[in-house]
Amino acid sequence: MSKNGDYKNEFGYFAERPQVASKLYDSKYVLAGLVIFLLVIILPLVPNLGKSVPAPKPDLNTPAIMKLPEKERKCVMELEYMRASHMQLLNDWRDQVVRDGNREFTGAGGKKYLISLQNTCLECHSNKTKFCDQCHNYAAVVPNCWGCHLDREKKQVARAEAK
Amino acid sequence: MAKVPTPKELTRINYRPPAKSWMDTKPEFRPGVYLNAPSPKWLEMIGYPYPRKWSVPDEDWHLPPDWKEIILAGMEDRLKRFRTLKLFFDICVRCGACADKCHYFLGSGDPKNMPVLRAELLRSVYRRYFKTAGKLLGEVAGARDLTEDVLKEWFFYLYQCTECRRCSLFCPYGIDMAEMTILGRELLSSVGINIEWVMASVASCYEKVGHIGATPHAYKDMIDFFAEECERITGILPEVTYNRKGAEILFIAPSGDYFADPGTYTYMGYLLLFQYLGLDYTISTYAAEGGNFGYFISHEMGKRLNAKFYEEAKRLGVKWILGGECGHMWRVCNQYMTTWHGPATFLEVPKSPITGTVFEHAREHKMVHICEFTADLIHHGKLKLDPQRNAHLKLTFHDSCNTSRAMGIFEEPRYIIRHVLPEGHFFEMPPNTIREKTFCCGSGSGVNADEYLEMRMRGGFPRANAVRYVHDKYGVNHLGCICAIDRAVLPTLMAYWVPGMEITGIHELVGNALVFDDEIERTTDLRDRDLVGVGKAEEAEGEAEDE
Amino acid sequence: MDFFKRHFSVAFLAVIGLVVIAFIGVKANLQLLFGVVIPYLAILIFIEGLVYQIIRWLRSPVPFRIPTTAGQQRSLGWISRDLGEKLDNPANTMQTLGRMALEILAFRSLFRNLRAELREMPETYAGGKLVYWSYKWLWLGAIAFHYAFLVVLLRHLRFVTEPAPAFVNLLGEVDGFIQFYVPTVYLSGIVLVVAGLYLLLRRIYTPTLRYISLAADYFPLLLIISIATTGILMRYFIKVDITAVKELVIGLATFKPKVVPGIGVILYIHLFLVCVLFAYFPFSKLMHMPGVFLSPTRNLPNNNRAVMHVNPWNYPVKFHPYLEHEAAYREAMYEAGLPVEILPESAEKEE
Amino acid sequence: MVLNGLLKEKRAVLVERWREALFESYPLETRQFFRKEKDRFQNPVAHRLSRGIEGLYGALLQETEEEELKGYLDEIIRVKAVQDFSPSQALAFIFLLKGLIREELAAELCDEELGRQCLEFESHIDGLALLGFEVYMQCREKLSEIRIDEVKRRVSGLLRKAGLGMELE
Repeated sequence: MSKNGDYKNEFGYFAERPQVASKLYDSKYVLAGLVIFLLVIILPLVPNLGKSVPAPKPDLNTPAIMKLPEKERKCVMELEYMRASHMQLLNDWRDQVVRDGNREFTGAGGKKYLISLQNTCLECHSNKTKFCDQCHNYAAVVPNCWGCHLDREKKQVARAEAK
Repeated sequence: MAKVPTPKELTRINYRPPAKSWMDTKPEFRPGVYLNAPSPKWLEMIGYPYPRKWSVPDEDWHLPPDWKEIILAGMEDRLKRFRTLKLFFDICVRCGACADKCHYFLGSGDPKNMPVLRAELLRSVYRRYFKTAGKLLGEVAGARDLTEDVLKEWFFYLYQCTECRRCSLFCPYGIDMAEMTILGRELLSSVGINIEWVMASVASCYEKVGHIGATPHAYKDMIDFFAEECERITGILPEVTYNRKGAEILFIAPSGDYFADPGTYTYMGYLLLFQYLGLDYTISTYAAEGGNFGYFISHEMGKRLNAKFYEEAKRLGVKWILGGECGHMWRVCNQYMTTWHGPATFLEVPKSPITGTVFEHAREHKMVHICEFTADLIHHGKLKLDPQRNAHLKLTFHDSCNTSRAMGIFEEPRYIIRHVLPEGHFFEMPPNTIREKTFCCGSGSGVNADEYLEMRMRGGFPRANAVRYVHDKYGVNHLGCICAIDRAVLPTLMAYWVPGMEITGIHELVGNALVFDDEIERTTDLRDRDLVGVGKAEEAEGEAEDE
Repeated sequence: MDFFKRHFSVAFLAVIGLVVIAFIGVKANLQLLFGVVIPYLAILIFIEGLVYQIIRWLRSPVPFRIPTTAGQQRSLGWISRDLGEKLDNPANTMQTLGRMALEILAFRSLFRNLRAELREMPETYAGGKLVYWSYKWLWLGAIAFHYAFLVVLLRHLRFVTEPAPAFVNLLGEVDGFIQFYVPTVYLSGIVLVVAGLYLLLRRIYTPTLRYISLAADYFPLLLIISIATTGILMRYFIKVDITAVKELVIGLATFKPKVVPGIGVILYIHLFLVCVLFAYFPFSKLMHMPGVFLSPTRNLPNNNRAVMHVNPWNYPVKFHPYLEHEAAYREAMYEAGLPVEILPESAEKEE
Repeated sequence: MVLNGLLKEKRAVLVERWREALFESYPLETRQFFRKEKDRFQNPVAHRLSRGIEGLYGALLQETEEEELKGYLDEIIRVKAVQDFSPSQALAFIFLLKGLIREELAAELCDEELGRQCLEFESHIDGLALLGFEVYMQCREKLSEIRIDEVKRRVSGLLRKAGLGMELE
């Protein structure tokens, strides 16, 4: 390659020195990498692509709720608050019971409730899978409530024993 | 009362006002801290643009009228040709990991010597003219106009980078300041701004023999003289041939080894070794310079000088090339030479004629580092060595930046040292100052001019400081190196910072230790210094006579 | 206003401005713009910009093989190289891949920092001892920041997938292993903010760094810290209806976008900042992410003497040929006994 | 020797303040680095300056040979002689000690005897400054000397060949 070329030198930019070919260098590896990167981004979206994935509707048709007259079918707090902050409320309840021994809660409408996940919440929402789990699964949330609190059937057994 | 400054005022004089931003501070060209402008004749010799008389401290550098367009066109062109430049301009996050790794920053305390900021000097112009954000937002986007002051600043700081790549080692993205420095210096060259020390060396090397600009016969005389010196000291006269066709090996050493002490003693070491082996080699008066100052100012000029290696090897019909102890020569040989001129099909894969070792790792390049060659000899037990002849040395080894960070030759020289020095005479400097983390001598990349002495003393201080540590602690009195620039500048550096240190090439030690069958009894080393034991014995004799 | 203040305040005000824009936008009922249009636009700019910039890099070749070597080269067979040296001075593709992996996954180069300190020890003979220790704060900050960011990003996959992949749930469990508070506190979020603040504060309080830092350095840090902060606020303090959020996001992901009513404004601020980050990414220093893969001082093996590296624009150069060299000195060379190709005239006369 | 005792007591503070005063002559960005970085190899300038200051302070408090004093001065001045400092700037740090002592010991110096001792001590500092000039000059002369040596060494091979080598050395 090192023969005496007939050219000026590197500072004669415009004519003498060969122009760099207009192509993509090392494109094989880099573009492959780029494609892999884009695939990795897109991959999680593929299974649901084009499908509509509606949010689950919590099922409120439990016997306990149905028994109540229409206008008394209200939760302890406003619906909007409960949707966003029910975990906060449960956390506060736990603290009140465990730390202060307080079992009374005044709800949004001034109505008093017993502070108890099992006896108050699950009394109405006895359908854990269709009420709690449905949304928790949808949002991929794993609450640690159920580590201690039992679900409905076992609770009834426990009650029977207590009696 | 007389108006004199108080001591407090004097120490608080901000010699580079820190309150201002880096974009607003300008360099001050004081004697001792800038390099001289080149005389036009050198530029003319190699066909470089805009040869003219100008002077660095002058206000007017007599730039060509369209200098700005030239620089910007040059930058655009280089962005097209070097992915490195684009990438290094774009991806720096200014994390500051490189800041305290530069020997110039450590020695001078000038914040613009932090590699990140030195690069930013170029990068700010890139942003202003090649990036949309910089075009629109200007200073807030870290962009600034290309002005004469900016150009002068480039000149000042790009020649305070010795292309040692220590910063690149610590950079999480491997951003290589050396690459940007070379390309920046190319841009400066395109408007005729370069330095006397480099241009004189390049032009001389281009047309004559080596950087010093000798003639072929003076060069021959010089090496013949070394051979005679060898004979005077050892009784062995090495046989040297020049430009001999049909030799097996072409030997190329840096010019520092045949004109300047103490490199000359290293050259004597080479000659003795080759004589000992009866090596079929020759030295060329054409490809006589291993060093390559061209590489310090542009990739192309590096190639133009380097072209002589293979040309001469082809003309002489040798089988392979052996290279001497040199730093940047080996950076060029290792990282550029095959790409520039290869593959060298007219040569053979290097094979040691003594041990039969095939240097597979150099199979395309066809060139072997003399330390690789000698280490292989020692490993195969082909050399009879008497380490006691180096007993007057206590040695520490300075890894040259180029061979360390652009090649990785660490073990070979150490292996040789361990075999030519008596046990317990070799001391390493602290680990964060050697091997890949080695500090530069402060004078690499063509800034080893004498007018630049003050700056070089600053740049070399971190290295000297580590040498001083082993000097004080272990009484080390010799600093070994495998680089001709090291051998040229470290004596100066040491004379200032660590008086009492001598500099030596590794093959000088080999020359001392080599035992020939038919040599005369040696009383001195290659530098005419008494060997341990010999001098004392003489003294004792003298005393006896006096009595 | 000095350089630092100017650059910092530009970045700071820009982030504040973005928050305000999102806030006003949602209050003005522009949910469609902030919840659908801008996210799509941002992703489009991100992908297009990324591809554009990478292609822009690819248009320039790597003319020379210039790896930074940090260990013993491969040379003579009997000079052994340990794994560290093979990775720091790779001689083949596998070793180079190893080096890259170490660089990208473990920030090898930043880890290299080593310091020596002379500890005063009057009782010893020398009166002191040289102690080596690592100075790896920057490495620690950087790696904490990047990995926390990655974990946070992966955890967010639960919003775009239904059902969420098992590893996302697992990641959430690991991330929240301390089981503190409801909802469980994720460590990654806290680490991200703390590491981000560390990186920001060192920029502000280290004079050297303050000297070199530009608005482009403060802005991404402030932006990411703000994103993490709004995220944390939303998760633990200012709650939003998470089911509705998922409905919005998965709508985007399945290309069936719809505005879901009843989501708090904080979500839109968070989302808008994320969008800005994505759109800003390809035009900023954040391109160091793809850039690190392309760095020629790291992604090439040091085997130039064994394997030819081709430079596509390697052009022939003008050099000083041997015959010109000889012509200039022929007489003298001949007299000095140096072999010449062409005998000088004087020699011919002699014959 | 009451003053001497006081100075010994205040040693840590005064050395620290003196060193700080010396660092003041560097740009802000560098100063912080000097203070923070403790590695003597990664921060050789600060290491050398600190060594000099500590040595000088100790030496001032006792009978010290001139050579030893020069050695400590050398640690500092040799660095400054190659950085961008004029002689006055390079040596000003010596005089700063006076002011620092007066500030630190302001209350004690009301005592007449101590005041007299202080004046005496200050003339020691003046003496130190005079030595400093010598050291500065030596460093600058060394620079010229090594510059010439370097030029000589560049052609030393040739000189040696011409039989001139020995004479020049």
